[in-house]
Amino acid sequence: MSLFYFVSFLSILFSLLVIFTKNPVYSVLALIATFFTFTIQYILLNAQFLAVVNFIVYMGAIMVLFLFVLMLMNLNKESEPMKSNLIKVVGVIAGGTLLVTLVGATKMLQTSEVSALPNSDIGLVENLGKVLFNEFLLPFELSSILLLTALVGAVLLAKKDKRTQNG
Amino acid sequence: MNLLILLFFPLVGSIAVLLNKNYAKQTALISSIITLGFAVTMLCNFLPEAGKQFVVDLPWIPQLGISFKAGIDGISMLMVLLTTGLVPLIILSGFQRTFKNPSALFALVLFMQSGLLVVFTASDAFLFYVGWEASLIPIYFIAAIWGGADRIKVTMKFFIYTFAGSLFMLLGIIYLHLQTPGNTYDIEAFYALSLDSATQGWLFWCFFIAFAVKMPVFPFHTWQPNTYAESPTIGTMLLAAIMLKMGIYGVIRWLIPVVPIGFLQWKELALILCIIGIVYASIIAFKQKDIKRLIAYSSIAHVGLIAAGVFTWNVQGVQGAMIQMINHGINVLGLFFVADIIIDRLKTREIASMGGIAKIAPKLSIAFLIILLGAVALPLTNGFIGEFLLLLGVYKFNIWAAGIAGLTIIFAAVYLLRLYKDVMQGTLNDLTASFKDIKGSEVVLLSIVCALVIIIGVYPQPVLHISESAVTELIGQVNSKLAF
Amino acid sequence: MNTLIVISILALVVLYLGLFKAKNALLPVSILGLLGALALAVCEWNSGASPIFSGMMHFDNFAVAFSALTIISTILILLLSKTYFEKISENVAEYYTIILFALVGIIVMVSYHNLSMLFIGLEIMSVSLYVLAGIKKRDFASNEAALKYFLMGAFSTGFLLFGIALIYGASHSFDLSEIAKYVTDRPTGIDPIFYVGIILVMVGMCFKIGAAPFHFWVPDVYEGSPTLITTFMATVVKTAGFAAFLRIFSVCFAPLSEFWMPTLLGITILTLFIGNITALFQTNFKRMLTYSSVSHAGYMLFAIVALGASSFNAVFVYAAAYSLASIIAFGVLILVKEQTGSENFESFNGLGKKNPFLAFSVTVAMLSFAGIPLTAGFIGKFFMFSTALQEYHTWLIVLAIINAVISIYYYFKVIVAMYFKDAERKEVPSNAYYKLVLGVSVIATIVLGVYPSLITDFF
Amino acid sequence: MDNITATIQVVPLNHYILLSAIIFTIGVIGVLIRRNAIIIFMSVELMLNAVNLLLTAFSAYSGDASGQVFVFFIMALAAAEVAVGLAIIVMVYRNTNSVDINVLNRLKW
Amino acid sequence: MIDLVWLIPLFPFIGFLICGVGRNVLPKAVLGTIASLAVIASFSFSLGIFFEFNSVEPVIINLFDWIKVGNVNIPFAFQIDQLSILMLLIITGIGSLIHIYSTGYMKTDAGYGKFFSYLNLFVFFMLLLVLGANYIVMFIGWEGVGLCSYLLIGFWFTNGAFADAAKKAFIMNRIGDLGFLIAVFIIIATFGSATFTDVFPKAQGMVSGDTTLTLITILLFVGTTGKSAQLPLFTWLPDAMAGPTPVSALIHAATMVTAGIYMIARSNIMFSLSPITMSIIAVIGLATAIIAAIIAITQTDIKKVLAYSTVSQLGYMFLGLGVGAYTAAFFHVITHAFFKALLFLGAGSVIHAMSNEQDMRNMGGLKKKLPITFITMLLATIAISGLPPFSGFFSKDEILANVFEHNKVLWIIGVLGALLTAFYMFRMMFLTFWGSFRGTTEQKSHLHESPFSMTIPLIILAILSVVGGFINVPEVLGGGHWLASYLAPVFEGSTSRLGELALSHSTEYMLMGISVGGVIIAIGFAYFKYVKNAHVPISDSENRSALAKISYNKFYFDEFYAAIITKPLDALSVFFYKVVDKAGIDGIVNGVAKAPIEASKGFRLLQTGNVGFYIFAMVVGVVVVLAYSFFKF
Repeated sequence: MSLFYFVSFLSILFSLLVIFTKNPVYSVLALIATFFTFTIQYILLNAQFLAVVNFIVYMGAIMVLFLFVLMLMNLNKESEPMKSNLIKVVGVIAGGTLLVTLVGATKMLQTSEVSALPNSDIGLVENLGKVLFNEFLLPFELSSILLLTALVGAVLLAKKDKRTQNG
Repeated sequence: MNLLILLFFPLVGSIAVLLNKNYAKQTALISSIITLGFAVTMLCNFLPEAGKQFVVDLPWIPQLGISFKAGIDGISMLMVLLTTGLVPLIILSGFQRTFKNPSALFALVLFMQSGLLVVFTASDAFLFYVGWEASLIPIYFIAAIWGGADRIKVTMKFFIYTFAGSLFMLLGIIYLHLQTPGNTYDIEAFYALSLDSATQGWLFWCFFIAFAVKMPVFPFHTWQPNTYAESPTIGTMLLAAIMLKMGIYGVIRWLIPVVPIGFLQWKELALILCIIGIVYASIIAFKQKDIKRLIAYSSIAHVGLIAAGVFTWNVQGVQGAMIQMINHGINVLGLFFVADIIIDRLKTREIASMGGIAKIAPKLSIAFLIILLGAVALPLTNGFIGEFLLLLGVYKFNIWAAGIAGLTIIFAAVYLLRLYKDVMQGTLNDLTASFKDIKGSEVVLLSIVCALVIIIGVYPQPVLHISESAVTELIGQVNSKLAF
Repeated sequence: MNTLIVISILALVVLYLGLFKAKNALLPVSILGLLGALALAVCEWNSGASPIFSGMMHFDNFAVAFSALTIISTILILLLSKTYFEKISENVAEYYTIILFALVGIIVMVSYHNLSMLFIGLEIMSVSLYVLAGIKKRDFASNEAALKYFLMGAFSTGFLLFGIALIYGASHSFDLSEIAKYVTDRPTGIDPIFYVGIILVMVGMCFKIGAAPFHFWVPDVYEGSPTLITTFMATVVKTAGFAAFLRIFSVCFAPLSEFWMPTLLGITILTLFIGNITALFQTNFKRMLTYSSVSHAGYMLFAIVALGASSFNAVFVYAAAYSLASIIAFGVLILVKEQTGSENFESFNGLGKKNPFLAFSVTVAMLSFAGIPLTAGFIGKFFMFSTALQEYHTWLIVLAIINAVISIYYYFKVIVAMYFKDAERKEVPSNAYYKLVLGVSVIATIVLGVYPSLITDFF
Repeated sequence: MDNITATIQVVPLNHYILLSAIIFTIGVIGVLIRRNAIIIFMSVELMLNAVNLLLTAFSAYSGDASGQVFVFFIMALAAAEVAVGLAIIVMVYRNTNSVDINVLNRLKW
Repeated sequence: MIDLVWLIPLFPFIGFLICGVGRNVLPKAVLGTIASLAVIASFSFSLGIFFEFNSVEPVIINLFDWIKVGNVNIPFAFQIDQLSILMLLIITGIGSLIHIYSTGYMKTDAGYGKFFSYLNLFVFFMLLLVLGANYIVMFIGWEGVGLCSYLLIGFWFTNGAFADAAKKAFIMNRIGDLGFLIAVFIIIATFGSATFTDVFPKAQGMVSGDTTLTLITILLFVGTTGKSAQLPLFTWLPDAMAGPTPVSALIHAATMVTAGIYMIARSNIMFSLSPITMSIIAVIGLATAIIAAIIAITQTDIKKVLAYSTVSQLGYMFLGLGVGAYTAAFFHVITHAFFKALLFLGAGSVIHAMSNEQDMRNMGGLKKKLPITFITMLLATIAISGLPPFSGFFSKDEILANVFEHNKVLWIIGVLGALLTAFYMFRMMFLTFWGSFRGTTEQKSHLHESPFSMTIPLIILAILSVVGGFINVPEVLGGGHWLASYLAPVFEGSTSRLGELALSHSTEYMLMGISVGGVIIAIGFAYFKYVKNAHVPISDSENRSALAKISYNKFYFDEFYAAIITKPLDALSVFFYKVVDKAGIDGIVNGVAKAPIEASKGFRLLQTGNVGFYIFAMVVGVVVVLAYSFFKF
């Protein structure tokens, strides 16, 4: 139990670091740390498959991409012009209000507490695989199209054109 | 099926005009005369006492309860005759003018005629609304493409104003539709409704604003003088001679019988507005410097009286309105045509720069005088019949109202005779000295107009007879609904 | 379902055609493929009684109708693309592929029966559009549009997902039927997180359809994107967004309309006013159209605000009318911009004289936008008003009328420019494809305006 | 592993919701206060992860696997989005030599 | 023959059409002949009917249904009775003479054909007016003659002032006509019909002083004040002298202006039942008579003098009507028609001779040059002055006798007016025909007597002016009161109510004596002033005494009307147009239209182009939406 709160604390701490550090590279590192805490959360929730996927996809692939791009652009310095403090304050207030509203709305009536996990094994690869390839076959197939689109699109946009047009 | 031919033949003509670009005027004229022929044929087979005839009822959008339902009773018959009769004259009025892209102009005129005929014959509210708007588009283009210098702003105002009015009517129509038991747009179902008085009260305004803008009734009139002045005369004629009758027809057919209790609540206010309009517009007309604008204000005054007659809702008032719609159409067409002849020759609308034309254009002066006398309601001209009945109707409502409304017969004489004096009488000046008298198609048109002015004035009974039983029945129906 | 497969395969085929440099075959193949997909979609009329693929997809008549509409719109837009893409770059095949992928997403969006499908469909579409908005790689406006669209789109996806998660948390299912059952089974004991979920899903959907105050991306993205892509966004994408929006709200949340309706009503009114009033002062035709697009979203929201049996019809007819008119307007804009290099109203001056057909097409489109009778746009507005009045939203209609009146002013500005203002200009060149698309659209607009029964008795 | 799960059982679901909401809001704040497009994008990722956590929690607490499947899809999306998003950012960077979103204000009014 | 009564108006109408269409085609002689023959033919028919008609009840000839709406039915019908027959005779008779006269008078005018067509049209409308069997047909004629009056006053329309005079006449008539029209509405509403034979029997049954009847009669009287130039609507008539002189004779002296008297005589039953109206009529009539007479004293334009004299005489007729002396009033209509037509035609002859000079200050000594004109005009002047046994004596005397019986004060004023009449008429004669010629030598060289076509009508009218009075010589002078007995059926209803004149013979003699004596003194005064002292009215530039100034400037009526009606209305027109319409209503309309455009200027600034702001707005939107939803929920 206390583990949950500790990990949660770390999650919040690292995510705050993500948005408040000036150096983008540190931000990325903080984000990796945040994702790591999430992986722990998944394990705590007995979602082993997700924990693994999260570790590989997010911490591995996605974050590397981010870092790669940052390095590519030479943005590893504190080069980013920060917004004025006023905007920061306003942003934080707006976000805080959002949080309050979200939580307040959620809590308006007492949420029923679930005291027992009905089936603790759902997060295992085997169980999840069954659901994924039976019920969710179609979305699974379609996500391939999503990835393909992203693939084609990313290549299309990122590659340098030989011709220069403004047309 | 006969009616469908009447309604859609102008569209055929419109296409023919577009295809036959070199003879646009002629084709348009022939087409409109054929349409008139259809209308006259229908008149020959028409039985005034027999209620709605030549009924067409075709499914259109069945799942919404919309059908293409139209028919002709006495009231519609007169309006159909007005439309089919005046459009050839309006087309004829353009014979000696040159227009850029004439085929488009005349195609639009014919298109509009179709829309107008739909409005005047529709028995389905949706159809009515479609016709109502369909006649608005062509006139907007006519006015805005072929109009005067200030046309763009003016016509935009006109369009937006009238469009706003009609959208409120659409709201009313849909609302009524949803109240009908079978969810239909049939006018009979609308008539059969009995809504509570608060609902009828606001529904009255929905319809009234649409119609009031069209007519136009004070204080919804400010689009009108400018639009009349800036439109090409063909457009002005269409607007003044036929289109504004849509508003009055709407009041007779779609306002009062549909929401009788609402009408009862607001009758006085509507009448007062109409009567204010009469006096107000007349007084403004006194000092107008622009010939077309003067006629425009005179039209507001005349229409105010017609509307007042309708709102009294007695046989004399409504019958007077019916015949006066015809008369006003004829007279205002004639007046605008005379104005157009003068403007075309002198290239100015400024009354002050005219004068003495009667001396060198006697034919024009006679025609002008006859039409003008019709407009000032001299007995034995058409205008008198209408104004007599209208004022009688208003009198039956209230003697003071009649007294104030009656001022129109004095005021009309004041501003129209002043116009005649300033334009036709007095001495010639440099501008007017080379004025040419009317010839050819102008003579034909003005002769027809003058003949109509006098014939209807001398023997109006046939015209009155056409609509009498329909009007009586409608009034009776409303009164029986109000009786309980 | 077959439609989905055909389009997916078609996209791959086109991608391969690009590899083999068969440039001239791209358009015919795409069109033929889409026609085939259209035929297959129509064949499934009345056959989709129940959800398929473990309740993932429900290809009911609603889905068929909207699939057909989006496919037809896409065909028309692709027909306009004949020379357009080639001017941008060589990678024409990829553009077609991505458009077709987007269409796959859209077909999923109109036929989903599970929130995961909604999500995937929406994202396929969105990701494609992020790319498409930016295909003019050297054009700052296009860059800006792509980045703004991407950032805001991703941001709004977060809200949508949060909403979906909360709904899942309450109902323990992503299946629409299950969620509906959850709602109807316990009218009082609904978990409050479910309500938050509804609102957040609503926010997410409102972003996708560009309803105020989540509309800010619309003007900038529409303006910055290549015009043809804007056309696609304004027509197909918007239609799909409404179909998806309507589907979830009508199937799942209808019984709770008392809860979300007032909020959506507020959003609707705000959308109407923001769209219309801001459009008034625009001097750029394209930007005016984008704001008008916002206001049309407001009108289409009527159907959801006054959710009822006639809502499907209303949205369908309105979307069809709006799509046709948009295709005309943007299509002509492309031609005019090619000639004059400007998208301002002035660049339309004198068009009526030199290009009567183009001018007439635009006029019909504007009249349809403005909701003038005898055009499809009027029928659309009429359906919307009827739908709203059925639920006695009289005041909403009054406000809508005020907006419709305001809109006349800016729609007519271009008519005024074309017909009433003279300018020295040459005839705008246009190819046969344009004539075909514009002709078909104009005729369809008028035919639907005169005899809407052709498409109104689907539901 | 079982004992860990048992420990978790004591954590109320509400706390998961709260945690997700906080992370989500932090993501939102990040989007609001930063000008670097990449950081903004990272904040969006933070928001998505908050949702992932929430879904997993719901899934675990209700014993329904579909929530976790959904998370899987979100991850797929995230991958796709990152690819496209970074491509766009690179493209913009090539043209403007900046990833500052405030530079992007040609399209307005 | 009575069945053919529709031919009577038809002849002049055909004449109108022929002259109108052929005005530039046919030779002048033919045009004049056709027009004259048309009226003469009508006159012949009228004579025929006069001799044939012997019914007590009026004869109604229905031509066709004119307006039939609901329960209102207005047929186009003619009514023949004694009153209309006499009017027919006057109109067609005098009309014929004036037509003949005009063939000479207008010989050189370019608008010859037009003139005769208008003149025929006028006769046509006038005949409709008197033949109409209901108020509406009467109204046709009523307005129709107004139209012809307008056309003929503005005959020389290239002169702007003349055109203005025509306009003024029409509009002033119209003001009265509105009263008439509303009266007709009340009649229709009250009696269910506008036909005389329906209305009068019903009216007969009503009580005296009935409010509705009073209202009807007052409004009808308002109608007559316009047409018959009574206070306050008389100012158009002097201006109407802008028309050719025969027109003044026919329309503005003999026929049209007496339409009002005809109408009241026709409706006598309703008037007899409205004592209040009767008093008003009497007072207004007398006031008009006196004011017009006073104005006439100082006028220098020969036609203006005659015009005011006409107004004044019409005032007498109304005075007669006002005291219930319908026969006397109508008698005066007849005699006045004779001598006033003659006076105008004579004046026309003078003007003709003087090359269109109308100012008496430039005349003088014409009796030698224009002997026939002089003699006939002198006879007419004596007749109008009321010296026995000329026609005017009998008619005026009968009116005054009735007034005397009714109210002594009115009588005294009336007699004073008669003296004034004698004075200004002889002043006119003396200034014109006596003394030495004051015009230019060129005018002098042109002086000539008019041709026969002009003098013959003068002679005929002179004879009628002299002997016309004998149709109604009162019993006291040994006459048979033929006119009274002839008209008795028409006025039966009223006489049965109001009673007959019941003065003793000696009183009557005394009244006659007083007025004749006074008239002779007045003439003598005029003689001394204008013949013996050869006084000539001073020119316009010189100062007049205050009273003379008021008189010369027509009591400033025109200026007064301009100040209280015309100018305020014009100002109001400009105000309505510029302030209320343009700035007010249209300003509101434009303002409403501007509001969204102004709002647009502000709204578009929301679209800052800044993603940060957009996202901020989105977040705020989400917060608001969430908060609102739950607050509302």
